[in-house]
Amino acid sequence: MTLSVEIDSKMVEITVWTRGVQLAKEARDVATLLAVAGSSEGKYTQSFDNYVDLPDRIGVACKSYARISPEPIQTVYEYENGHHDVIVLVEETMIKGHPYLQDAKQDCVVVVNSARDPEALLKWFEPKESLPLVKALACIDANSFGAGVMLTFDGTEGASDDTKIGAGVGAAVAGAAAKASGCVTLESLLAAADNKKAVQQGWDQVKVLPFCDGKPFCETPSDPQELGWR
Amino acid sequence: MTTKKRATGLTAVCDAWQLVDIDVTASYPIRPYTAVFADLAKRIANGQMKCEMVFAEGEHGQFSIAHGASMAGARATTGSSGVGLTYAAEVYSPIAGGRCPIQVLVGDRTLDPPGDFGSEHTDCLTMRDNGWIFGWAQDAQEALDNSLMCFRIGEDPDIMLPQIVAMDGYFVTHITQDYEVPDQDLVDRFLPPFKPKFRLDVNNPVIMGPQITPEMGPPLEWDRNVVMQRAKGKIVEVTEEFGSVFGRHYAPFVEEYMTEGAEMVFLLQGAHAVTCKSAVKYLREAGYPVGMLRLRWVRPFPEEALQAIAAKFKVIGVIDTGTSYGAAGGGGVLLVETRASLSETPDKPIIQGFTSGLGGEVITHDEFFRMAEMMRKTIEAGQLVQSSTWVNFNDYV
Amino acid sequence: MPKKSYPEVPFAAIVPCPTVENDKMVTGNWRSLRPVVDMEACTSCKTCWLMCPDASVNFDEAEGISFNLKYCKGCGICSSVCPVEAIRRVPELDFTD
Amino acid sequence: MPVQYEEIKSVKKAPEEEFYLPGHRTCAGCGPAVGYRLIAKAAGRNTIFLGPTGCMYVANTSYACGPWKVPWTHTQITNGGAVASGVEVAFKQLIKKGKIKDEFPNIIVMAGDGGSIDIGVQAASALFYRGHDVLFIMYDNESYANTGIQVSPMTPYGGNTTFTPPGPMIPEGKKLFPKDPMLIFAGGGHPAVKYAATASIAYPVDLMNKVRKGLAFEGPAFLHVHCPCPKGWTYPAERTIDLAKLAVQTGMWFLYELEDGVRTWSRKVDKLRPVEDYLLGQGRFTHLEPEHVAKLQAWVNERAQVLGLNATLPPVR
Repeated sequence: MTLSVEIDSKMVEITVWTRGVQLAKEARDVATLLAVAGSSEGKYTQSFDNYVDLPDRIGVACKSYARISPEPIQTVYEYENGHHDVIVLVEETMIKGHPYLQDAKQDCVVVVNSARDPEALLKWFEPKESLPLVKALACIDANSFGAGVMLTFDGTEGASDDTKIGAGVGAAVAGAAAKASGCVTLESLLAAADNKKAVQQGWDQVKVLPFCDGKPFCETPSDPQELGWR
Repeated sequence: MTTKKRATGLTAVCDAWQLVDIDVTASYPIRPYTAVFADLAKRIANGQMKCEMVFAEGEHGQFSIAHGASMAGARATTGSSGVGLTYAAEVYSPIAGGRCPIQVLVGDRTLDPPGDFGSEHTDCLTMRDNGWIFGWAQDAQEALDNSLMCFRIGEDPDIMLPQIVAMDGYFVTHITQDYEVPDQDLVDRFLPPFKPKFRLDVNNPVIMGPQITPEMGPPLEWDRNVVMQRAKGKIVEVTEEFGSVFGRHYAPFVEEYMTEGAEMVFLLQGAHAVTCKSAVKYLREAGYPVGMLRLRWVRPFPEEALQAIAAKFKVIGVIDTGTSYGAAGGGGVLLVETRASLSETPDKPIIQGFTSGLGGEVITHDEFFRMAEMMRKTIEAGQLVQSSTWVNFNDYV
Repeated sequence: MPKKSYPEVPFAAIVPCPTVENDKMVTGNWRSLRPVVDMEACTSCKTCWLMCPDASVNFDEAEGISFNLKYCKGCGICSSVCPVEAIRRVPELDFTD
Repeated sequence: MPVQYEEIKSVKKAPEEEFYLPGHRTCAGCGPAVGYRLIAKAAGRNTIFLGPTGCMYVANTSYACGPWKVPWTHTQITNGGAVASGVEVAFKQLIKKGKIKDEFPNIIVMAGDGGSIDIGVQAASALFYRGHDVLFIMYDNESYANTGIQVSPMTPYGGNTTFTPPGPMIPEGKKLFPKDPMLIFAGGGHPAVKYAATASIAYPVDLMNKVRKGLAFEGPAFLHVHCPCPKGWTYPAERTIDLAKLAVQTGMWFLYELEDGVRTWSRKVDKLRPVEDYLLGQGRFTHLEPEHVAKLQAWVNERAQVLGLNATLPPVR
């Protein structure tokens, strides 16, 4: 038997996809920043690397997770996100050949670190049958904000991370993810990140392509908050 | 023609290994099991045995060499005692999980400190939970017979698990006893050649022991668990067949001695059962309604066999010749396992714990007498006077 | 919550060796830069073929060098060991396949 | 009498057949994977590999699969030498007894630096002492890489690992100098070892021939193979071969063979390049101060002299 209860029904699950080693720190930073920002807003949060993807290898797909909930989190030790509200791809080619839309929630938002137009990325979405779940695709060219990629083993394998959080491309990606999804406010994110300028740029310059029934709208609204997401 | 022989339990197991034509074995000296390899080396030197005896760099190496040999398709053995057995701790699980049916001879010994050569069951019992079939022999004959039975059980295609043939250090490893060495014909009839399910073979290449994902772990562990349970049936079958082939009949799991009309019984394993039987005879004459149960296997633990007979008795006095510091009940592993086995048995007897024979000391007749008197007091009180007693330390008679 | 399901795991997790490729670990989607060979410049020295950690550079006497994109992780070793710089690395999203 | 083996003459003449196939979870640009492929190629079909725990176990066999066309088994990181000994004696005995019809195979242990010279040293030494007909290969990526880059005895002086982070109190990161496995295993202390060599993935033909030579020798042989690790050493993946070559050019790696204790240099080196050329571009050395670089240079120069390399050495500044 099982109890028909909803567990963590209000929890927002953010899944950040990255390439092992090269961009692991940046993905972890995105998750950490969003969780820290959420905490400062009085919410309950968690963030961690997906243990099953470890040890990470250069180039392999890896995930970092953040969870933000207005209520205490019950599934503290469910070590993989199973219902993604926000899907972040820290490197643009992740969009090709990875099942990031699997287990996505209805009205999820996909955020990609790419200089390309969102429309140009649509054809790669995987798996295709999950497209109707997507509420918006957002692109941010985080690499162009002068935020250097941080290469460090700090924070891997459960160690503490004494390297600056949000000094690399992760800061701009987090800014873009926050704006496109509304999961945290700009103010709390700015307070959390080391490179505040990059957060601001990510927030300001994210290109959001809203979806309806699995197809993109023709026009991009000036303010993505109008999407009414949460 | 069986041959009658007078030698120690170590030589008896060496006889078994010769009869089953082991291919590879690995030696390392530690008292008291060492002499099996002195015997074996002589037999190799004089051409009696054709097997490769590798001088291992330690017990970890011994077990690993046997593991490698088994993966290559050889019938492989090794042996150890005391801290040697715990030094090899890492590789028990890989061997059992890799389903390599190697055989390990154990002449048990106390764990350090202090450096005590004496017999104790703690060393081997510390390693009990990895999926090895094992039990204690009470004498040289049973050591030889258990070795043969273990090969047959462990190498069965439905089982494929490693085995430990344990015997009490000094008592069985060093005191010569009369026993029979069976005929080669009979052994060949009883034990077919070892046929591994998979081996390292360039014509049928396989990958052994790959890394797995978390969800592959539970099914593999479930499998090991199922096989360990299945081994109980195999033990019954093989013990019976052993009796019909060799004419020596063992109880598959629990030997009963003078349990007819007994209200209280000692429950123990290994060599001390020999003295215990003698003590029981004297106690019976003195009017104590006492008998003895002897465990032949500790893994798999014969809970069903105990459950089937337990209700006959008012008290079972479990004698642990080993320690499990801080264990429930204040006794050793056998006490915990016996209580767990009988916890749901209707009309179960009171289960009383004794710790005795530590550090290689013999359990004397007098100690058995005192344990019997403590059990009598339990019957009289209708309940335990104390959960367990370290004989000579906190006796209450 | 659906009951957890477990895969069939073979005896002691022993699996047969692959014969051509290990298709249980396809790594082509690790690649962010794709190697592209300039056949004009290529001298067929086979250095890239021999140095590929993923055995994903194919060589054929008639066809010359080609890449096994099902497994190529895009590490770029082939490009860096090429003595005549005949192998370029092109962003993966520039390709439609 | 020199040992007979089929020599590989050039890159072009390298055997076509692959025994280390595409499809494994090693890093993009993994040096040990390059090594594995070359070694498997050279060894050929009649080969059994033993893989002590390390990257070349975990990354290659993720998950419940592996890239080898020939038999492979895991061993613990501790016991590659011991399990290989068991495999070897089993084959000899089973063949002698007629229980199997196999041709005696090439038995190769592919152990990392930890599984060879650190936690695996006891089993390896015992294998060499007992003279088993096994080729023990130490693929050296100079750290415990599988667990996320921790210091090993082979991590160079000054190497930054997660266990040797540089800081004001320990500016150089790793303070210790590495072990010398060639001396330990093949420096005369294991008389059964008649052949040992160092090799590098940057010199693939040399490496493959050393594999064949090691296998051709009766009894144990030892091969110490330098395999740069882009993750652990922190450099762009495409530079793996480049760095392996630089290591040889700077004397951070020496290429030689020991046959019956006699040293033969595998490449003629007239002049060593300064160690800086090797250190630059590796993230693990970026924190080093000139005094630390000088210490490394002095160490290289001393080793070159002790080993008898006849080459011009860079000045120690």
